[in-house]
Order: sequence, then C-alpha cells, then structure tokens
Amino acid sequence: MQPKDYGFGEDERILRDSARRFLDEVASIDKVRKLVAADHGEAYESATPPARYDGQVWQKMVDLGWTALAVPESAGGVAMKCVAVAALAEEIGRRALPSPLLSTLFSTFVLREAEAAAARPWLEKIVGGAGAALAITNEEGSWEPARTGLRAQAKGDQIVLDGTAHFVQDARKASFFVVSAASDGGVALYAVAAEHPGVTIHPDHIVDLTRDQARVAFDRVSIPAAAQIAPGETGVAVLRSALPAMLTVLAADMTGAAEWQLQTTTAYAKVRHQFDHPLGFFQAVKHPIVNMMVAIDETRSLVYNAACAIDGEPELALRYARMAKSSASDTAAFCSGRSVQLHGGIGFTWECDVQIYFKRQRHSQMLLGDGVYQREKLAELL
Amino acid sequence: MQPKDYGFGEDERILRDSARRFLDEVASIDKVRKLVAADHGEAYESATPPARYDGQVWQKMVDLGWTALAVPESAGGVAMKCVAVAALAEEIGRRALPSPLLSTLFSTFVLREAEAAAARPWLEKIVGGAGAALAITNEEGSWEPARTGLRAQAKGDQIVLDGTAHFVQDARKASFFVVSAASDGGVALYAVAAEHPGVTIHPDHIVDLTRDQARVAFDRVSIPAAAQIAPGETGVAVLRSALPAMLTVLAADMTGAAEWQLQTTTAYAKVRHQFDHPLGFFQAVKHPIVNMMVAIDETRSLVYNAACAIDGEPELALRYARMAKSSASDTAAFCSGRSVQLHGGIGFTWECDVQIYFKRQRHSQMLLGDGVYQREKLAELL
Amino acid sequence: MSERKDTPEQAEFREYCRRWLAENRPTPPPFRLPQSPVEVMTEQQRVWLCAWQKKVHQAGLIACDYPREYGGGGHQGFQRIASAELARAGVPYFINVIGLGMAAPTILHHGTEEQKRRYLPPLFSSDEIWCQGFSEPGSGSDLAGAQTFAERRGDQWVINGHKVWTTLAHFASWMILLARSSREHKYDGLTYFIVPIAGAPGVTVRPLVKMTGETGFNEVLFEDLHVPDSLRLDAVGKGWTVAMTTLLYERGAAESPGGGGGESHEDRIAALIELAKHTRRDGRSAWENPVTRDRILKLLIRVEALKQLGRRARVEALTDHPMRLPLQGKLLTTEISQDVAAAALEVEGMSSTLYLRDENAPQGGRWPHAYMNSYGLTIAAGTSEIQRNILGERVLGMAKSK
Amino acid sequence: MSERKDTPEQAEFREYCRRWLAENRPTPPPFRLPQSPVEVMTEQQRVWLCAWQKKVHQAGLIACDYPREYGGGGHQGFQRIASAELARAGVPYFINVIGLGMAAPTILHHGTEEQKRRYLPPLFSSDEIWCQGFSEPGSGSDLAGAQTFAERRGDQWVINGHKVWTTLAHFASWMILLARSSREHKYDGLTYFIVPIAGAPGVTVRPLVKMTGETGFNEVLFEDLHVPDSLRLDAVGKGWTVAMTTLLYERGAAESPGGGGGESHEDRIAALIELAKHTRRDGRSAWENPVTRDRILKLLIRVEALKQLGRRARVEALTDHPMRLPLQGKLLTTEISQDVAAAALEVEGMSSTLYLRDENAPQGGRWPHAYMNSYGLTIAAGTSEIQRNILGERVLGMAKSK
Repeated sequence: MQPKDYGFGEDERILRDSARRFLDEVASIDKVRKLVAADHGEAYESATPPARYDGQVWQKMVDLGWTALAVPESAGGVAMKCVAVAALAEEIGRRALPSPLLSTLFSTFVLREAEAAAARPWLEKIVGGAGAALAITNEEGSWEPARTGLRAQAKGDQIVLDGTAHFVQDARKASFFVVSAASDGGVALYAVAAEHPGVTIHPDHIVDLTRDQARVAFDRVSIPAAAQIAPGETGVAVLRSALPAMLTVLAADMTGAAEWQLQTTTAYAKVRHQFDHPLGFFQAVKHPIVNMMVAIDETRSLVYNAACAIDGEPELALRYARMAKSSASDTAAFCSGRSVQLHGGIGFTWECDVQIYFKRQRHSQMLLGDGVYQREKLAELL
Repeated sequence: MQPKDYGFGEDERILRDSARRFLDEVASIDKVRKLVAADHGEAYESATPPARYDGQVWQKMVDLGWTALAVPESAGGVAMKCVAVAALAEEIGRRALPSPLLSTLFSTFVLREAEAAAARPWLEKIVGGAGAALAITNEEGSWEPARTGLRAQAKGDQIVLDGTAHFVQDARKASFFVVSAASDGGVALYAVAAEHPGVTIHPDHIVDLTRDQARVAFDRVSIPAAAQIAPGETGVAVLRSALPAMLTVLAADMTGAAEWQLQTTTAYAKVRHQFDHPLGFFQAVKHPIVNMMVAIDETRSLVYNAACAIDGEPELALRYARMAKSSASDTAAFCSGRSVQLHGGIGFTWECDVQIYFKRQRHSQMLLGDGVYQREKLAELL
Repeated sequence: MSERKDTPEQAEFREYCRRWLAENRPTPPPFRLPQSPVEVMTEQQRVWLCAWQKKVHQAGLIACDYPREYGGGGHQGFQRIASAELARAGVPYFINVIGLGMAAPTILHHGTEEQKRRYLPPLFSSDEIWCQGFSEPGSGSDLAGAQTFAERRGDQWVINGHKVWTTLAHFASWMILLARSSREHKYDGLTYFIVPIAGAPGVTVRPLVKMTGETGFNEVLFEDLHVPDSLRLDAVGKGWTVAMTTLLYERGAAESPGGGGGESHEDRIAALIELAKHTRRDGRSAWENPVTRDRILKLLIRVEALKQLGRRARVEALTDHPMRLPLQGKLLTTEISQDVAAAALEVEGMSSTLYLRDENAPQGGRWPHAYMNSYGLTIAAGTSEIQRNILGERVLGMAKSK
Repeated sequence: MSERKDTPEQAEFREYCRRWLAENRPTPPPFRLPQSPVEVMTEQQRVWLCAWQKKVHQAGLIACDYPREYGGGGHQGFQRIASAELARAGVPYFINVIGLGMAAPTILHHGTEEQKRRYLPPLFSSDEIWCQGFSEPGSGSDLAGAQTFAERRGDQWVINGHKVWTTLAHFASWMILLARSSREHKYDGLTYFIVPIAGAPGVTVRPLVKMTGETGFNEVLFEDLHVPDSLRLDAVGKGWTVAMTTLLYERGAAESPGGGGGESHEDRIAALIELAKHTRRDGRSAWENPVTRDRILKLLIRVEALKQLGRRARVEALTDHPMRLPLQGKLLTTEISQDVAAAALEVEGMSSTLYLRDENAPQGGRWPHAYMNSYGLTIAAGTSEIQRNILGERVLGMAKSK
C-alpha cells in the first residue's frame, strides 16, 4: 500500500533539515559562484577545462554520512529510503553544488543491485568517501544499458577492457568508475580505479560550470576476473534495476534547481521596477512565473511519488521514475529559459547567477535521456 | 521565377474587392447566424441534421462566375490563378459562409487534372452552377488517395460501384459526386449524379453548423464505362495533383475565419471593461491576442506562397501547400480556443458568434488532414 | 479494510458506508442523466436525483460533520470518509451541488442561529435547491463590480438587477446573492443575501444556452424583489468577506460535486488511450503514431502529477507554503481537462466532426462535447487568467495586477 | 540577370555590385572573426574589419542613397540593391553596425547641416565607430526612465550617469546618448546628444561578459563629461522623439547588420536538418525519430512563413495595416532563432553539453552557443514582452498596458 506521506517521516525530515542548514553555510550562491564562475576565461578558455569543487565540503558531506545513505547495511551503509535521498538531492540541486555526490549515488545504486561479493569493497570505499562515476555511455550518448563503448575480453583469470566511455560525469572527482563493457556473455559490469594503468581521462569542454565530464579511455586495462561486479548475463538487468533511483534522484536535483530559479526570478520581479511598477505587476511577467511554479510542483510531486514507489512498490518504480524525469526535463527547460528572459538584460550576463543554474539544468535535462526519450520508454511500460 | 507580388495583380484585386462587397451585403454575421444558429435544438436535436444554406446567395455566386473561376477555358471556365481563388476563399472563410463552394472547387481541381473527355461535361455543369463534392474518404477518415471505401467492377460497358464514402462534405448541397473506387487497375475516379439510382445519402450529425457532411452509400450503382474520369492507373496521381490547390484553398478559408476571430476578440477586448480597465489593457489578454495575429500572418503568408507556387512552380506546390495547411490547422486550433476563452462567460454561449467560427475551424482543422499529418507527409517531400 | 489513520469509530463508519452503498446503489434511471449536476434540466431528472440525495442524507452520508441541530450528523472527520466511499462506489452525484458546496458552508460561517436552523436541513435533503448569484453581464472576473442593487426600505430590501451563469436557478428555491448596497465604496458597498427564487414576485429565470447546444444555466432578473432584512447574511457592507468564504469552497465544490459519480482524470486519460489504441488510420492505430503518442503521454504524466499534487498537499514537510498547492488545483484540473479533450480530437481526426447524436461518433461523441465544455471550466469560477493572478499574488507575493 | 522592376540605371548598378564583389571578395583573415559585429573584441579584428568597410564604402556600396555631401552616393533605391548583393555574395559584415543602422539615419533626420557634414562621412568609412547609450541599469524596457543627467551650464552640458549593454563602446569614437535634462517630466525631460567616448575625460568604458563567456558589450560611466551644446541633436526636451527614430531603425539594423555575411534562418534550419540526419542514437538518426522530426518541421514551416511574411509585407493588396507585418519581424526572428537552437540541443542530446572549444562538439559547439545567445536577441532592442505590447497597441489598437 502506498503511504499517504510518501514515507517521508521524522528521520527524513531531520536529514533534510540538517542538510539545509549545512548547505546554507557551505554552499551559498556566493561561495558556489566563487568556486565555479570567478572568471569566464578560466571557465571556457583554458586548454584543460576546470573541474572545481570544494574538497573540504565534500569531506564534510562524507562525515555527515551522505555517501553511506544509499549503501546497504551489509556494506557499512545506512540504507535510507529513496525519499530521503531524493530530499537530499533536491537540496543539492537548489544550491547547484558541484560535488561528485550524484555520480557517486548513481554508482551506489548500480553496485547495490549487483549483489556480487565483488561489489562490496567498492561500496565500502563509497561509505569511506570515495567518489565514483558511471562509465556506461557510448559516443552516441545512448542511455540504453545494452549499448556501451567498451569491450571486455577474458585472458586467463584477467579481464581486459578496451574502448572509450563517453559523457562520464564528474570523472575527475571520482576515485573509481563503474564500467559497462560488451563481453561474450552480454554486457558485464566492472569497477576500475581511476588511477588504474591504461585508464586515461580526456576532459570535455562543457557548458555547465558545476560539473566536469570526460571521455574515459581504457587501453588494455587488465583487471582480475573476480573484480567483475555483474556478469554478462545480468549486467543489463542490474543497470535497469538501478535506473529508477538514478532518474528520480537526478529529477530531484533538477527540482531543487528549478525552485531556486523560481524564487530568484520572483524576488527580482518584486524589486526591479519598470514603467513605475515592479515587474511582477505585469502579467507578461507574473503569469510565466506562475507557470514556472506550476511546472515545478508537478515535477516535485512526481519525484516523491517515484521515490516512494522505489521504496515500496518496485514494480511501478521505473514507470513513475520515467514520468518524474520527463517532467523534470521539460520543467528545467522552461524554467531556465524564463529565468533568463524575465531577468532582462542582466539575466544574460555572466555576473548574474541565473546563468549558473541555466547551464546546470540544460545539462541535467540531457542526462539519462530527455523528456522525449523518457516518454518513448514509458510507452513500452504501459 | 517567383513573382514578388505572388502574382496578385489588378484582376485578382478586383475579384477580391467585389467579393468583399457582395459578401458584406449577403453574408453578414447576423444573416449567417439566422441561417445556421437560429435555434440550438434544431441544430443538434433534429432526427435529420440540417444542411442549411441560402440558395439565392449561391445562385448569385454562380452568376458572379465563382464556380467558373478554377475551370479551364476549354470547359467554359475562366481559369483564374490560384492566388485569386485563395483570396476568394479567404473572404468566404471570414464570413463562415455555408455554401458548397469549397467542395465544388475541390471537385473542380480533381476534374481539371483528369484531362479526360469524360470530365468535361461535369466541369461544364459546375460552370453552370452545379454543386459538387468529393466522395473519396473511407470510414477511417483517411486522406491517402490510395485508400477508398468503394470498389468498382466492370460489367460489360458498365461499371458498378459498391461501398460507402465517408465524411463527404456538403453532400446535400451537391448535384454530383467525384468518387474514388478501387478497381482492378488501381484507384479509378468517377463522377456520379447525386440522384443516381443506388446512391443514398446518410447525413452525419456534426458539430459544425456551417457545413453538412454525410456518408454516401453506393449500392450497385451502375454507370457507363465512358463516365470514368480517370482510370485505375492514374486515379491516385490525379488526386495527388489536385491536392495542392485543395489544401491551399482550405487553408485560405481558415485564414479568413481566423482573422474574423482575431478582429472580433480584439474588438471585445476594447469594449469590455473589468477592474476599471478595458480587457485589452491586461497583458494576459493582450499578448494572446497578439499571438493570434502572429499565427495568422504566418499562415496567410504561407497560403499565398503556396497559391503562387501552384500558379508558377508546380514542382514546389505540394510542399508549400502542406506547409500552409499545417500552419492553418495549428493557427485555427489556437485562435479558436483563445477566441472563446478571452470572451469569458459570454464566449461560451450559443448566442455569442464566436461559437460558429470555433466549430467551423475545428472541422476545417481535420479536413484533408491535421497539422501532424501534413508534417508527416511533408517529411517525405524533403 | 480501514485506511490511513482511521480511529476505531471512523473505521466503523467507513465500514457502514461501504455496506450501505453496496446495498443501496440505485439502478440507473430509464432516461439519460447528464454528465454533471450543473446540466440537469428536466423535471424527470430532478425528481430522480432529489430522491437519491434525500436517501443518502437520511442514511447519514451527507453533512456528516455538521451539527445535528442543522440537519447534520454531528461527527468529526466523517465527511472525508463518506465522500471517499461515495466516490469509490461510483454512485450518482447530488443535485444540490451549489447548496452543499457553497451555500451550506457560507451559511454555517456567516449565518445567524435562526438562519442555520431554517435553511440547512432542507438543503441537505434537497427539499430546497440552491443557486448562486454572483456573476453579472458587466462583471465576470471582476466580481466586486457587481451592480445588482439592494436598497434598504425600513426592514425590507428592494432588489433590482441581473445575474448570469446561475446554475440550477430553474429548480432553485433559494439563491445566495451578492448585491451592492452602496455605490460609494466598491468592496465595502457589497452585502450578501439569501433570496427566494421559485415563485417569488419580481424574479424571472431564463435559460442560457451553451455553445454545446445544451442549457444548464440561466440568467436571473430581479425587478423590485422585496426581501426582509432577516434574509441578509452577516453585516451590511460585509458582502465581499462573505463572498470570499463562498469562493474558498467553490473550487472544492467544482472538483468533487458533493458525491461520487464524477469521472476522474485517470478515467479520462484511460479512455483517451483506449481511443487511441482503437482508432486506426492508414494502416496503424493512433497510438502507434509517435507524435500523437508523445502528446498523450505528456498528458498521462500531467494527470499523474495532478494526483500526486493532491497527495503531496497533505504532507506538510513536502509543501513550502500552505496555499501553494491547493490554489493550483482549479487551474490544473481545468487546463488538463481541456488538453485531454483536444488530444482526443486529434486522435479521432475526421470522426471528431461527429456529435452526440451521431451513431458513428467514437465513444458517443463525448470528446467534441468535452472539449467545448472544457472552456466552461477554464472560464467559470475564476478564469485561468485570474487564477494565475491569484497564484502570483497570494502565493508568490508579487504586486497586484488589479 | 536583373530583378524585380529594376530601372535600367539600377540594373546597371546591380551588375556593377556583382562584378565588384566578385573581384574584391576578401580572403578570410588568419584569425577567427566572431559571428556578428557586436562580438568584435580584439584590435586585430577591428583593424581588419574597418579596412573592409572602408573599401566597400569607397566602392560605393555603403550609404548609396545618402546625399553626396554627407559621404553618400546620392542615388535613389540603390542601397536595397547593394545590400541584397552584399548578402548574396556572403562577404563579411561591417563593423560600424550601430553607426550605419542607427546613428546615421537619426543624424540624417534630426541633425543640423553641420552635424551631418561632420559626422556622417567618417561613420560610413568606419574611420569613426559609433555606439548607442540608451539602456541603463535601472531602465531597460522602460527607456524613458533614463536617469543619466545632462545639466546645462552656459553653452556646455555636464553629463553624469551610467549606460549598459553598449555594443562596440570599447572601439567607439562617438555615442548617441539619450539623457535626462529635466527631472520634472518623464518623456519631455529627455534630450538627445552626440558624445565623445574614446579618450574623453570623464568617460569610463568597462566590458560586460555575457553568459556565453564572451565579451562584446560594455558599460559606460559618465562622470562630469563636458560637451558643447553643438553636440545636442534636435531640441532640448525632444529626446524621446529622436530616440523613436533610432528605435525605428534598430530593428532593421538588428536583422541585417549593414551588409552580408549573416547567416539566414534558412541556412540555420538547413544546418539543423543536416545535424538531425547525421546524429545517430540507438540505431537510428534523430531525423528518424518522428517526435523530433515533427518539432523540426514545425520550425521549418515557421522559417518559410517568416520569409513569406517579408515578401507579403511588400504587397500592399495583401496587407491590412501598414505596420502589422513589419512590426512582427523582430519578435518572430528572435523567437524562431531561439526555438531552432533549442531543437538542435534536443537533437544533440548529451553532445549538447559540449562547448565551443571541445573537439567533439557537433558543428563546433555552435548550438549551445546559439541557444544562449538567442536570449540576447529576445531581450535586446525591446524584449519579446515589449514587442507584444507594441503590436497589441499600435497595430490592434488595444489599451496601453503602460
């Protein structure tokens, strides 16, 4: 039975409220701006694009137990509900915080579905604060679990990985990668340390200032066969089982960011005057802002519904998660556009904070597939 | 080379201006309302739905030569440019005039493409004032020329037609039908008098008050083989050649109707006061009305472009005509919705004239295929 | 099975509701019932529906939480249960929708003891049907612009004016009326009355016809209607405040007209998907057309979002502002209804030209009808434009647009 | 081949333009030229572009219809031909875009004989570059709210204030400036000036950075800048009227920045279709995804509509109101640009995260860049919201929204 309150109880509220307080302190917009947008030349003109985040803040997030949240107790985690994780992600998104938390959560979701003994040490590393990232996307940027840019071949008791994973998120903040590769038995999953010989990270020059992204090349990377975390017969299924939580947590992050866009645009519409009235007096400003709110509340409701299904009705989880991400993508596109437009000239400048969220949201919109893609996959579930 | 003025010269202007004067006189909104919307019970509750139009007005339209406009000179017509016909259709649409003119023009476009001696007497009938209608649509409401609800079989020097044509426009205002039927050689075309034995008209109960529509059943309808106006090898091609003009003229009618919706809604926004201001003061009213205008001007520009291509660049005609009808359908949907909404409570009543146009436009939107359909077909032409 | 955190008493009541509804579900009448109570027009329909409401009231499933002395059940938190069970049972709606949804709570909040005792019991039993006199030809969105005038003459009021869109006035014994008692002040010049309709001298009720061709609401003209001062609700000049109470409940009433039988958004989107799967054109179903399907799926997602919005509105920890979600309900409900119907017309293609009486019309011609009716929803009880003003001003705190 | 109804003289001029352009097409410079003149930032770019404009001016393809005594060609109806041939040849744009598009016509309409003789010739040759000082931090859409103050002191004016979004100010010799000369009247308190920028005491030019990470416009601060009264354009208090002249030309200038080289909507939609056909994902191209294709085709149709709108605007018999079509140009152009870029991002999917410097970015990363820049278009020179006000008021005659 569906809990009326999405299972969002006292524990979840405490986690969320403490996260709010912590982030208010360490991740104000001024601090985030200083971190990622101090200088436009450095952001976009450097030969090697930046991958900035605050390592001390990350260490505190680890100390607060955030990397252990989604890890099963058997691997030293606290195994909180997905609604708790979604609530946390919403707060992260609200601050546009650069950190490997989302990527690490995604990796956690995959590892905990793998249920192989080999996955356990990696989960323990995550609890200990190691950042992780998924390397499962091919050069087309496909989000189909069966499509990978890597090939795995058994060589005695070793497995050799070759190829390139594209669009690896937060690659330079991760200590290891969860990798999918085509093997003779199907798509198998592996975990590979970032500093493993043969692994090379080629950073992408991206628009988003709050993430880093890279192609990760694997050149005859040899790992022990025992390090396989899902064999070819189950790799696609494992990725698919992890997908609802990935979609939902990403959508939660986007909801938080969209809410920031709403609040910031509303605040501007109250203080900025034109034609002897605050902007918000004009329906051409007021109504689009209301439409932002309506879109956000639809998305947010779908996010908690999906999270709640992951916690209690797994058979509906993917369906609801696709709905949440479809809605989140469309909401992000709409709110990002309006947040810039309704700020007028200033909204179009580097110095205005809306650009930071605009870019993060455009990036998130495409991650795991945009709205059109989600709906196409949703149709298959009906 | 494309004429800069769409070939809309002096002759075309004179035709259009005289049409305006004539229609101002005979087809004011009050007269049209009296004709089609005097009583809601009669409109929607009669066992046999009404098919009202003003026969005297129709006779005057014939006297003005409107039925001869698109007919080749060889059949006694005046063969004016498509831009002229489009301009006339725009005026008809602006008045939401109930008449068989559009159906008759559609039939003319098909007959004149047939180029068979058999088509000529029917074209002459049209010049003489006979209304005609296409019976080419199956029960699915398909607009693919190759799909028909009728079957033709040769029996000696006779051809026997069986089956039902659906969605026949202005069926009860037509003296004859241009019919497509699957024959052994392909889809062939025939002309059949409405009173021919075996032809039965089953009127549809439709929403639109300004048209009548019917299923036309053909029960062993036997006609001379010489009455075939296009043999099976060419029927589909003939229908396809006629299609650009049909699409364009319909889109022109819809443009005129949308312009009426724009002007009427604008006028209401000027006189109706709420909160101590005329409605048009409020951007929530003003901006949607402006969006109506923008949509209409896009459509109207595409209509004249398509008409001009029909007159001079036939290889581009279908492409441009699909564009015009796609735009017209989307514009009609948008303007119809806004015209009701922005009239507020009164817009939702029978007594308000916007309902007449709303319903005509919803009908036109589907005729010959809606916007999604047009774009799907357009993709095949790129 | 009890739900949520029903108390033992409430669980027992829920059980009672289910049992009663299972045993008393009415057999459908031999004539057509319209889709909603606001379209009820015939005497035959009225009689049948009044009998049904009266029976449910007697069984204690209406007015459960009102005091017993006003015809209620005298309970706490029972109406929520009764309404949920009525909806679940899918039984017919209640005809006295304006009375239950708007007049009753307004009278409860603002009426005198005498007024409550006099008017509420026959309202609940539907012995007296109510209508609402707010809108006028010159004031739709701008309610406070009402010009219907109530002139004080001793202990009488003389009323003259013209109200429109008055649902059910043709059956109504009483109307809740917003009238102007002073021309000097816009908001403070309004006073709220209960006025007699059926048979009252000086009152004319005329049906208005909707664009759908159906009647269902009316215009009401007042020419020197005399009413005693005892029919005034709350103080002279406080009409706007009383009207705000009514409006607070109007949205709720529009959403769930006092009982079950209304079709939910989920039902509607399911019907649309069914339609798309069964509508074939050019060798495939409309559902197989990816562009059409994408449009439908967007709506399916919005319908789920709307449902979850309602669920989330009841979780305090997941709402930021107490009115933020509730105030979105009307806007979303009506706009989604409109979009669903429009999508259905796209699916139907040429068949969407066929109307209610046509035997070949898909699903009985419901979609062109629903599409036209949807404009009633986006206009009535505050247009979508006004709803956006309210959200921008009351929830987000932006400057009033007037 | 001559076109339209070229007179023999015009046909000859067209022929001359084509020949000259064929013979004088510049070889591309060894450094990157930005996509439009408003993004020109380096001295290297400036020198190269000024040389090009000067050469074209000397050849007689700039200012063709201005009187000879102001540096023009003294012809009638030649500029249309020259501009069309420049566009057709696809040669680079002219750097002095603000000067050619806005300052020159404003000076021609409102300047004194001396002003025209002094300022126009070096403007056309790009010996002097111009910028425009209208917007301020506190007044964007509400131009008449300008607070930059010009105080009269004898035959001098002392100017203090702060202008923003001043394209090309970093290279400019002169600025057309809208300033307040009286605080008593909003509209009638404005006066229009020509003021010196480069090297003028009291003037500070600081670059502003766009969200794209590029510079290209500036803020300009005035601290006690002294200018003689001879730099005033038209009468004291007539600044608003003069500014309206400038705005009338601004839209035109924004659309065709004084010469060829700009990419047309047709080029852009063709690039988008090309992108869609070559972007493969999950076993098919983006063009084969019907939902994506439908979105692109809608845009293709709107681009054709926009082109035809321009064609129809020149056919009097097919326009109802002389300003109806021209006033739609800016709104449509900018919103379609935005929609085309957004559709391209959908096509690219994950690759849309890659920016200009990334070697794997499709089509060089142009689309994320174009998408961000498109907000400059929908905001600058009157936001889309303001454009809709103008259309509703000036064309349809609805009440002013303020």
